[in-house]
Amino acid sequence: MSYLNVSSLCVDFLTENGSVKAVNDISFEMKKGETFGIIGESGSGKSVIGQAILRLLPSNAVVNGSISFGAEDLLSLDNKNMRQIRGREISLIPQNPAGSLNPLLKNKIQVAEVFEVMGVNKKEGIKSVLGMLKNLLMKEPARILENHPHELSGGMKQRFLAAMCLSYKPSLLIADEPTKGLDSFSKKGTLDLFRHMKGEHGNSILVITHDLDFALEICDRVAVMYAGQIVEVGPVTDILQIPSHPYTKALLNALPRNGLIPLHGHTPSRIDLPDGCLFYTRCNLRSDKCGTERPATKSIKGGVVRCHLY
Amino acid sequence: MTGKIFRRKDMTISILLLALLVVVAISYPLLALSDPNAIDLTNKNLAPSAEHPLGTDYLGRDILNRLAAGTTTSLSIAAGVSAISLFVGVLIGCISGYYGGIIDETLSRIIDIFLSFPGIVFALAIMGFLGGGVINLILALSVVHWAKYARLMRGQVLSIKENEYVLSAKIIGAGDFHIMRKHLIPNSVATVIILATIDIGHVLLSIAALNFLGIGLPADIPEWGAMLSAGKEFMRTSPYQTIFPGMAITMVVIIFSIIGEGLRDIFDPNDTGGEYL
Amino acid sequence: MKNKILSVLLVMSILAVPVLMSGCTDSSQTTNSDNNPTEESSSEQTLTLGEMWDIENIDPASAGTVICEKAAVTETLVAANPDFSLEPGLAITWEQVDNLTWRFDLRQDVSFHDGSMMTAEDVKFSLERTMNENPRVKSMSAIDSIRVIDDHTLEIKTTETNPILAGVMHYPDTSIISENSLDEDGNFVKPIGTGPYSFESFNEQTRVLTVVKNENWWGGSVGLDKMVLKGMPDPNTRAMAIENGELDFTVDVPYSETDRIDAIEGINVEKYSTPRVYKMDTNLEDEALSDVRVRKAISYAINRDDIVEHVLYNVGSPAAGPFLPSMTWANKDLKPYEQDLDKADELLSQAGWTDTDGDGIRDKDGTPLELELLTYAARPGLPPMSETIAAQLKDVGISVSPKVLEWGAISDKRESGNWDLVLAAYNIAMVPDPFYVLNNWYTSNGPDNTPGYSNAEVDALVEEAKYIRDLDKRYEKFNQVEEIVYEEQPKILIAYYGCAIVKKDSVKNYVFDPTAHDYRINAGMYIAQ
Amino acid sequence: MPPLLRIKNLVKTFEDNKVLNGIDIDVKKGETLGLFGSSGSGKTTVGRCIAGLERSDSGSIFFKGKDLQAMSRREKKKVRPQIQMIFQHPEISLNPRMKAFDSLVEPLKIHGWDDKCSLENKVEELINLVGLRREHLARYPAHLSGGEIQRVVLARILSINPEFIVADEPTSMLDVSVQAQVLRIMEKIQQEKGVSYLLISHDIDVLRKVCHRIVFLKNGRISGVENA
Amino acid sequence: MAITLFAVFALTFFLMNVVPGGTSEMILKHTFIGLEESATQEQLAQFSEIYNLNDPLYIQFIDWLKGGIFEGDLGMSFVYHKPVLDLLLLRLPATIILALSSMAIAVVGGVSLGIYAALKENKTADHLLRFLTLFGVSMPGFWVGLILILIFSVYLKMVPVAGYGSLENLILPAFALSIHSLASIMRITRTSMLETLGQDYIKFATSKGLSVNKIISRHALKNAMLPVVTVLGFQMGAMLGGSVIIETVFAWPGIGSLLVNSIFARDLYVVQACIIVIVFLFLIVNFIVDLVYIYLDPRIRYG
Repeated sequence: MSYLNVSSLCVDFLTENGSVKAVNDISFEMKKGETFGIIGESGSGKSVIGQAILRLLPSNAVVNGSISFGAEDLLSLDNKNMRQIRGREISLIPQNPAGSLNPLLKNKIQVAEVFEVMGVNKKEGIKSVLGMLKNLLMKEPARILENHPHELSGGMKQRFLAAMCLSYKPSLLIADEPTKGLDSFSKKGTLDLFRHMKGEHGNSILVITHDLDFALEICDRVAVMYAGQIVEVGPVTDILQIPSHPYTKALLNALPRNGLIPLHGHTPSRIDLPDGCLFYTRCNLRSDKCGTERPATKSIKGGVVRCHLY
Repeated sequence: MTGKIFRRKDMTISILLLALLVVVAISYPLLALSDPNAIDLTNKNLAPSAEHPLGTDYLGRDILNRLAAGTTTSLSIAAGVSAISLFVGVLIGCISGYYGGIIDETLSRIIDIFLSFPGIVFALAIMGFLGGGVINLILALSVVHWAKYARLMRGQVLSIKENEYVLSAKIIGAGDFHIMRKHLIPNSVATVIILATIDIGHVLLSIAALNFLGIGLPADIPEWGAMLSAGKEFMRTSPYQTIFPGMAITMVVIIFSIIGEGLRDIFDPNDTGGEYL
Repeated sequence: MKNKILSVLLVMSILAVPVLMSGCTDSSQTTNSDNNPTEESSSEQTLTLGEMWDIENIDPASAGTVICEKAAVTETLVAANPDFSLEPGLAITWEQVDNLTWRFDLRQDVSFHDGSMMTAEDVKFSLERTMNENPRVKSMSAIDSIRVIDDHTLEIKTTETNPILAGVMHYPDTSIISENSLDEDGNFVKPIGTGPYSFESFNEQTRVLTVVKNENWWGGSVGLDKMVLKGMPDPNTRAMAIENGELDFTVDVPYSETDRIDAIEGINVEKYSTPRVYKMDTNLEDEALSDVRVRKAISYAINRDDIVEHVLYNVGSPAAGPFLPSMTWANKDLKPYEQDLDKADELLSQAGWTDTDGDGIRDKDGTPLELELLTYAARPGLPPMSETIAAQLKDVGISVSPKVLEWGAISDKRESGNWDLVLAAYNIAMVPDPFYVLNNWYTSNGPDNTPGYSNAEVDALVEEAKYIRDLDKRYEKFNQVEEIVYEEQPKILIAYYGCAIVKKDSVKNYVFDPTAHDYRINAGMYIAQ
Repeated sequence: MPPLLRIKNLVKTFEDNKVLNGIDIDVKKGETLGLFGSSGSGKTTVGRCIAGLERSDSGSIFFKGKDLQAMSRREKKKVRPQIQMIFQHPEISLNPRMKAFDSLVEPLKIHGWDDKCSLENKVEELINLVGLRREHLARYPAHLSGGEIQRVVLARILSINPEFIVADEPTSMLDVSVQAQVLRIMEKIQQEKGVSYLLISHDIDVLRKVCHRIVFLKNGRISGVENA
Repeated sequence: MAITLFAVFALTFFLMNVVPGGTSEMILKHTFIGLEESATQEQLAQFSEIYNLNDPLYIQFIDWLKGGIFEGDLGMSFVYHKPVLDLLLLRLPATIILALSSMAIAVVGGVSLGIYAALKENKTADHLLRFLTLFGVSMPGFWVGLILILIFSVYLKMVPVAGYGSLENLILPAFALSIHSLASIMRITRTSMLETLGQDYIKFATSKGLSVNKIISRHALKNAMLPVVTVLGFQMGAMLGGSVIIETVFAWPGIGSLLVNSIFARDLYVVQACIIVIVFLFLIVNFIVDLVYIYLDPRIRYG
């Protein structure tokens, strides 16, 4: 029984220059307790998915397809019920920890909101957050609550956000680009945090990242996105060791340790998508068919791939 | 860029209206259709009619004719003030922001001093003692306005002077003058120009206010603020000579606000259309 | 953080000081202030008056026009008739004993508002005080010393022959106050005068002056119980306020509104000429203007009737000589120049100014006839008048560009000789005597003769008149002067200044006094129930 | 043969914070030296000192045997252009109001290159070197991708034939696939022109892949050197 | 601040003294002998003697400054025959009352309308408000004042035309003075509110499941107020400037109308004092704004 089921999701942004197809016919499912990764380079549309699930997209976004979470169809819920889901059921650890905390409010107030939403006594709530913070390897949790956000370091902010999200005991946690902009040392801290969360809390985590190494370390299964489409889904070890899709292969080969082999060309314009495979112009293994006909998704050994080769 | 400008309806209308005003302003003195100062005492204080579409003023002069003639004066004073204060402001702001240190300290202090005078009071003081007249008016208002631009410009320069293309230009061996001219000014002046665009409206309001207090321009010069102020005495017997110039000023201020704010939206780096990816 | 809080408190307290202090001064300085002017019983006659200037100062030595003329709290030694001939005020008779000595006999039954009787000592005190405070009175009166002869007789010595001293004693700043108007330290507190109304309160904050009936006025009964004077310097505001019913009496609404307001039920407007004249000085150093034909042509080119009707809205009248025809000493033979474009054309052509290049502007030896007309905005009739004159002169081929400047700037330009024409409104009866104006304007060394006019005959006539004590003979000399300058037009007189009195119909028995400096409130005025 | 660049005992303090505490580094001609450290280790400061954007408190930087920080103005004008720098953030690495072409020729114009014909040839040569097409030149930076911008930057500084290039995290803001492109081009340039690099990065994988030697920096001191 | 004030002193003083007409002569004319009359040399000399106008300028300046700082003596007004300080204290409350009440109208109206417009973004109410505020910032203030008088005093007879002393008198001038600021504040509030609503922490608060009201009242409002507070300083300055005109229109006995009258009358010391008071008030307001900002924004407080 799938826990989160995204099928045929399309997100278009209406802009002055035309409609930008940010996410184009995406389907995937997550099982309970699983850590699922969505990997993609910048501009692949991966972050849009997380926001689409929580219905946090701006008003000029047009969403099609369906997202079901347990028994609920998220896209057709009314606002009140959606609010019941946000936070309690599905929590989002946002991409930009620095910007996601209100700079004018004490950390304590921002945490207290969580309990307001849950209807839990504030004192008890704070107590449990203190425990959570300690748990997430933070020193002096009591002092942190009295501080303002700008007094925390980047890593602390991330932990603080995570603690807030975990306080809800959500069944699904979405982490949007947790390693973006971090140097290799801070990345290690983030990795520890996620390992810890995964081990301690056992909830399902949807990780959205551009960082292949991070995904490899943390995820059970991953989906690889290219130009708004999922090109490949499968168990993380399979995909990152024996990739099927030419894009995944090229991406891995560009890693320094795999030879630093450049991938030439550009991703196609998202306003006028080409007819054929979106990777056609950059693909080493292309055939004529690839230029005219867009490949559909096919199931292969425990995963899915979107390529004419299979 | 142009496409972006004309996609906004309010911008398009405003720009067309402004273009019309500028055409009137430039062509009016050349055409010299009829003397805006010609008086006709028996036909004074008339309401709008076919012959005088906006009525006549207290000396029987055609209000439409004078409004049209006033376009030249009002717009050129406003343009003169903006040009002078923009030039001085950008220059001083740029030098202050770029060099930093004691130069910045000194210039910033001077800017602060000028900013701490409420504008109209300062202009009033200068005008009160220099006397009325076009040149004095432009000078007084420029003295009041430049500091605002200087401060904005300084802020802009401070925010971009550590940008990598500026550093790179330095490493390449570009001189200070080159860096200011090619890198700092082009990349910060847009914001200042936008402010100036909106500010042209404020200049028009300041001119009107000074005229209202009786120390702006003489009433025989067809200028909107001066017309308004001369007409205020006839406010109830013949309100047109106050209402129409007032409306003209309001409309032009609105036009400049719309254009200025439209420009701000267009120049806004956040508005790239691709931010959602 | 602590320091910051401290500094906030500091700033707050600094801010609070002026506010609190002003509260204190407020209450202490307006001791007699009536708190509820609206809660008057309806049987009391209270007149609310919209005064044309801000009321800032209640010291008659410098603000005599308000305290003496408009609030009628104080009175002068000498009064004047509507034809500007002098009549007794607080002094019953006066006489110029010799060239340097004057003698004044005072009224005996006059008491101040505080009950004390007015004596020669009080008069001496008041005049000496004004002399100290007010440089204008000092120089006009040229008083050397004042001697008290007895309780009701004074002798005044002047430093030079001063034929106008009696006239100066009509000037409101010379009005008489009791010594009790000052406190022990000699600071002025409030005016204690002899007039029909006595000072009640002055609120410095709202600048409202309240005076009440003086039951014991020597001149008889007083019409109003109370008068509230509010300073309203803007003519539009005064117009709206009287329409709105806030005022019972005001002056000088915008001229253009006089007819409309007059038509309003319950309000009437009366227009009077006042002793002030719109005149245009010509720079006689200028080549064109030094020619009397050009000056006369200008005078013929101006349509004074049009100006009076359309610019002044009949508040005023066309001017011939420097004096109102109603003045007793005026040369009544003079008539205003009538517009006569043919004559103007003839005179200009005779003077050599013709339009040779057909551009509508006359020229001579290649120089076009272009003049700059300077004026100022403090008197609202002047800018439109200058524009009208410019347009009228254009019709006879003289190009005139009108400029509105600050008076200071005009003074500067005049001093440096860098001017052609100056349009201004001059007082013609600062004191009720022709000597002052004719001497200042037309004699070679007259202080107001910036045009540079010099006529030996005029100089001689004025000097002669100075020593003639017989008024008729004196005025005869002055009439001759008027005639000469009428022909020579060194100053082109346009129109007599006007005053519009606006009052509710219920205000009765108002008598306009043309000798007042703006207007005067007469004791007999009352409100009909 | 002496090293192209020799840093001796460099010390730099910012407001009580000793960022560099006695650094010694040599870079040979044609060598790529990696400088590795976490954020705050002072590695960027080293780069900025070499490029002349900062002045050290003490210590010297010898370039071809001459101390860069003790030169006369005239000497500086001659020597300085031989050391160039490329930066981390592509979005602010080019003047947004200049087309790529203008940015590219700016250094040439500053150094008095006014022959139009040979300028065209030079530009052609430069864009070939970094793998750009002519069409890129007419674009503003907003319409270039991060990788393209870094290539324009490379072409731009190469136009004045530098012998030493400080590359401060040139690829850390780029996607993996683009990072490879840029690093490969830098390699190619080194082979063709013989320039030396100081490559500053926090990605040890990248450094190990492209550098000849790696210097490890920690708290303003050198904590180790590794030969690749 | 001290340096700024000193520079303002000096600038004002010397500006006042390099003017056409000769100060003492102009004052004499405005005060005693009538604008158009000529002053005799004797009168001039006497007058200059009384008011110490014979000393060189810099001596006058130093004397004046000394008097002002050490004795609270800002000189005597030529026109009002009163110490300038007394005059200022008399007029200051009127200006402060007018400015504060206008500011209150502008802040309350501007902020609430701005928030309303932001919440109704791109709906009819928003468009209408934006359209109206465009007029609000574009109409000359005195013109608005005149029209208000015309409508409310003359036609509707609801309030007195002009004057000072009661609440009725305050309504029109306070409203006329506030319109421009109200519109500006509304616009900046709307913009700032919209910008704040687009911030990541708002998105995060939404993802926490907070209700819209909570998000706006707790997260958006305070943050959106930061730029508004900055603008308040400027607006207060603009208001002090605007009060010069509005006070003249409504015959409001404040510093502004005193300044205008004194400029025309060349009441030198009063002009100087008025300008300095206005500048001082302006500086104080900006100082308070800074403090409020510090209070609101913890980043500055500890930074």
